[in-house]
Amino acid sequence: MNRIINDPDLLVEHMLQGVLVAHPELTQAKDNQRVVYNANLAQDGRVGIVTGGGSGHEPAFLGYVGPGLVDAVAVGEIFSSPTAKSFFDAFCIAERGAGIACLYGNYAGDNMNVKLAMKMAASKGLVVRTVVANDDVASAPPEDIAKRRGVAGEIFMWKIGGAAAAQGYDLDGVIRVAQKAVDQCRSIGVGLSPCTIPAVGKPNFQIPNGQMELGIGHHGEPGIEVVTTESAARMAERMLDYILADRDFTVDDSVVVLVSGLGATPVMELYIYYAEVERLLKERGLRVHRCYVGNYFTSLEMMGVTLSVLGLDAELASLIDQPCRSIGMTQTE
Amino acid sequence: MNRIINDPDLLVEHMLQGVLVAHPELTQAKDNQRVVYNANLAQDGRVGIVTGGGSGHEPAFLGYVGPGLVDAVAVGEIFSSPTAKSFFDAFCIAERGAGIACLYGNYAGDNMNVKLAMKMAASKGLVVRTVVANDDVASAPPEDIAKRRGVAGEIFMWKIGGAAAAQGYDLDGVIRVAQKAVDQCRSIGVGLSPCTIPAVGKPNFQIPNGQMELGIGHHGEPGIEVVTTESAARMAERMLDYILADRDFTVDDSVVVLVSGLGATPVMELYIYYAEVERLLKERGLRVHRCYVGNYFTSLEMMGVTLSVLGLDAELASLIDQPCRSIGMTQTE
Amino acid sequence: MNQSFSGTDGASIISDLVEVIVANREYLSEVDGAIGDGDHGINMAKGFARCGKNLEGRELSLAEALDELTLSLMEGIGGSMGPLYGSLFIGMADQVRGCQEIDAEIFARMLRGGLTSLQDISDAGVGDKCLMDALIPAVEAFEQAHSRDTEFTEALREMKLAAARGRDSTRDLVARIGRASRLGERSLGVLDAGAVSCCLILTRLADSAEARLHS
Amino acid sequence: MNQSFSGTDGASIISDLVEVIVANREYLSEVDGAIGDGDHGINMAKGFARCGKNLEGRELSLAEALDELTLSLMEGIGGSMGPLYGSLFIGMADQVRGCQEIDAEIFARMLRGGLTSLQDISDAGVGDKCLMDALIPAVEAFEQAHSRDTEFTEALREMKLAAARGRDSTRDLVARIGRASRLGERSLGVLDAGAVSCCLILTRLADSAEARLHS
Ligand SMILES: Nc1ncnc2c1ncn2[C@@H]1O[C@H](COP(=O)(O)OP(=O)(O)O)[C@@H](O)[C@H]1O
Ligand SMILES: Nc1ncnc2c1ncn2[C@@H]1O[C@H](COP(=O)(O)OP(=O)(O)O)[C@@H](O)[C@H]1O
Ligand SMILES: [Mg+2]
Ligand SMILES: [Mg+2]
Ligand SMILES: [Mg+2]
Ligand SMILES: [Mg+2]
Repeated sequence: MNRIINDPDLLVEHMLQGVLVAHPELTQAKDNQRVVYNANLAQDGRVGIVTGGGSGHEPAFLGYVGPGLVDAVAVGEIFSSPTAKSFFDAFCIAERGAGIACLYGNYAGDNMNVKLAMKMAASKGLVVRTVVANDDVASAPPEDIAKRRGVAGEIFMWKIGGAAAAQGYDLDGVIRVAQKAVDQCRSIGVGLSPCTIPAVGKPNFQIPNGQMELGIGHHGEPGIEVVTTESAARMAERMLDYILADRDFTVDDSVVVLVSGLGATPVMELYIYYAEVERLLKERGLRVHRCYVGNYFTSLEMMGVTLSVLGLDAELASLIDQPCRSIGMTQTE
Repeated sequence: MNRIINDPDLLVEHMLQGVLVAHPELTQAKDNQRVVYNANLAQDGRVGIVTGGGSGHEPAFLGYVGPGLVDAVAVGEIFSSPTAKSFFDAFCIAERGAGIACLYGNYAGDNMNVKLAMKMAASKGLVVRTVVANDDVASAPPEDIAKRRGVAGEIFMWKIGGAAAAQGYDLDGVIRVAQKAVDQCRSIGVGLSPCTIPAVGKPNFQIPNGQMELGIGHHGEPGIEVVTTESAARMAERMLDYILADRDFTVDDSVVVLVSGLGATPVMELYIYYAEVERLLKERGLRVHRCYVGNYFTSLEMMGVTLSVLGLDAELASLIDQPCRSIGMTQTE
Repeated sequence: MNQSFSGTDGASIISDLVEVIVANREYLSEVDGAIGDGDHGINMAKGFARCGKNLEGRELSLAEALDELTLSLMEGIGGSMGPLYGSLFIGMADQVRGCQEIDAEIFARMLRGGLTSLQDISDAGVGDKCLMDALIPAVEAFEQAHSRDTEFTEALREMKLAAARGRDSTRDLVARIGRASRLGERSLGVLDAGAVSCCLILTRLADSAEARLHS
Repeated sequence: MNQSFSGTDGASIISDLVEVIVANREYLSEVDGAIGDGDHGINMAKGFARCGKNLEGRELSLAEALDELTLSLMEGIGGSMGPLYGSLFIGMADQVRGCQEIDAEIFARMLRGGLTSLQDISDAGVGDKCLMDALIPAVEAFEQAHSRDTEFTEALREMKLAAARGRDSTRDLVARIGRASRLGERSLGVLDAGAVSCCLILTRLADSAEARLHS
């Protein structure tokens, strides 16, 4: 391991220092350094959007705080859920009289901490509702869909939910469209190399060189199969097959595609991969309304890529096109 | 090597396919696939901004084509200059009656190809002037400043030159400010792991694990020294020392800082590093007007970081703050 | 003959738990490193040390001290350990609120209360290769000993034995929960980190209680 | 006695150069791989193969065929090799424009013209461990032989010998230019890829010319 850090036990503290000096539009909660929020939140009666998750996935999660996206985020240790207190504090900060939509990913730790945070919130009279992203088709079969992990599709949930809140949707409305974004999204990842948590000092899983792990999770959770690394075209086809077998996207008006690198894959390769995805979607009669190609949701320095496809109706199309501004995603006009 | 590609000899072609379908705002020249330009170039008598360079540095170079930045880019093979013909074709496309500013980096191949392209341009009556970025302090001593390589500081040159052209500066003016951006910028990089050109299949230089190479170039050109990897704080200090020893930034109103990952370094670590840079600059009485932290100019999947500092006067400050939109950099308001 | 310990001495009992976890920081991480991500000691010590600081120089009832520990875990760790151990200790605290004296009857209710509260948020059970493999048999052993009218001291000893046996049983289990489940059969042959920390906690709790027993 | 070859047979002469470079694609990359980035064969073959396609079925003068090669290199390779070899061949072409017959005198001017044009864009010289180590001695050897009134055939043989000696000399040189200069002393002991390709080109050019000589 060879990394740019000071103290492996203080990675998150030091990262936050950098993020906060680099981005004056973000603030740390006064009494909880693990809560970061949009410094320019207007007290305007809109629904507050909160998320949270482990660190090491940057720009997720804190990179999606900003206008048209998330209002406040709870920040966890590397690959580890934020505390219940941090989720709770994020709720309090994001609350502007219209309730809180907590939009997060389906992991044991996050589920438990959000559950506890909601108990705290209830005792303070805060109205909090959740949408739990479970877009990773590789993480459980269709009959166990509620067990599936949330991966890069969470970004769609934030984008759609954030746009709805910005447009003045009420809490029911925000939850409805964020849930729709999750329901109409499917993702799958492939890993080509493991990653190393600096405090641990060595990878805690292995992918043999020349092999790829299909369906790997964002923390190295086991995938479906480990096979010899294939061409980008074959990889794209195999991954898209899983996604399209799991949900019929021909019922939608069009689709949004998100291709995210896992950290160490060159951007050049993400575009090589995207060219194949686009071709395959067209072959199957699906129209791409919009696409995102880049490092949107990473796993430290893992090599690999995730593919997410979101089916659109008129409402989601209009929301996905709204402007937003944040470290991870800026959309104009 | 374990990568997401189809054919190691056709990486650039396949990447361009992906870029072009993903970004309809970019177009490929009809008769030269290795020229990519802003599809919405108005015929408005502004100075045309052209750059070009080898591939593998994404989002550089083609990711900086867009309003407020570069108009047309010549695309080379991996780590290899574009052809003279591509530079020439980019000139022709970007020409809108006010001449061409070709803003590129100081590498033997690029120098030769631009020189030949300018001969072709002269024979067609095109007015082309150049600014050659040489911001890498590690690549030659001050007395040989003209031998220095261009690295991430090129982005400042494009941003400043592009903003000036958008504001209607004439060719003299654009060249003047772009040259000022180069003259007032210093950069240095550190490498923590080598990278592999897929067609070659193995790294063509080595950095021992646990060591870092200070002053390494964007293609693995030799640095100043190879030392045991230090803390982010010490790394930042060492790198900043080289930069500040080379030019007196206290004469400027303020500085802009760009911290770019080389490809595989997690964004988390770039922020950890930036926190140290910011602290050190403040300690030395320098004020940061604006900063950029991310993967702005990479070297395939190399681990490491480059630090660039630009000294601002009122003119440069106003130009750096102008809006722009591109794959690599979007700035609003 | 009916042994008990004072319910007002909470700070020092919980300080004992802090001590044992902080002292085993490296060991717990080492155990976690074999089939997990090697941070269990780091995570646990972080939360427990935080509690240790909060307890310093304070006189607290057992319920209050357990509340402090819960808060420290829930505010300090996050991940899964914060809510899991947090739920365990809050569930315990709820059973001893207002108790001046803790006898075996109350101690049994405290243990069961902790387990029930934990089961509110975790579906895991014996055989999953997790902290439940130490906790559940230990709670049951104490309850059974107590229902047989065994002395408090003896029931504590049986609880400790069951916790240690449960911990050791994880060596021959395939992980069905958490990170280690990635490894399938390869998770065989080593202890589960959570079971080790849980056994440390229960053992020290028993020793602390025993040292304070009076008739 | 005054040997010469026809200046109208350019396409077939340049096709010979294409053939030798394409045939040595792997070898050149292998040589570059030792101390460079292993792509010299790929780069060269790309440009030369492109020229081969453009020449197919065409009748061109030597000047026209050299122009085609230049264009293919400049449009097809980029990097440093495009402009360097491109400059070499355009410089050669300029010296044989309109020549119906190429005798040793014209051939010498052609070689020198190529070198001069190349030196317009490269400061490298003998000893830098690059293609100049083969090219410069070869050009000089031909000129000297010719100035001694040696026969064209014999002058070509001396040129080939000098090119090969120059190529071999790079084995004992430390690279001062290009990627290999990264390695310093470690660049010793292996040939320079550009010197190898340059020697291949000059040798084949000499053989092609010789095969066509008539008095
Ligand atoms: N749902 C669960 N219920 C009970 N114990 C669990 C559960 N999930 C994980 N564990 C326990 O957590 C331990 C690992 O804790 P730790 O290393 O701190 O967290 P992480 O796995 O997030 O790094 C495992 O050894 C296991 O005993
Ligand atoms: N300035 C120069 N002048 C002459 N020859 C050069 C120069 N720079 C590089 N070379 C030659 O180029 C060769 C490498 O070519 P190639 O591998 O195709 O390009 P790259 O180094 O960009 O990968 C070297 O072996 C050397 O002979
Ligand atoms: Mg762990
Ligand atoms: Mg962990
Ligand atoms: Mg090479
Ligand atoms: Mg090369």
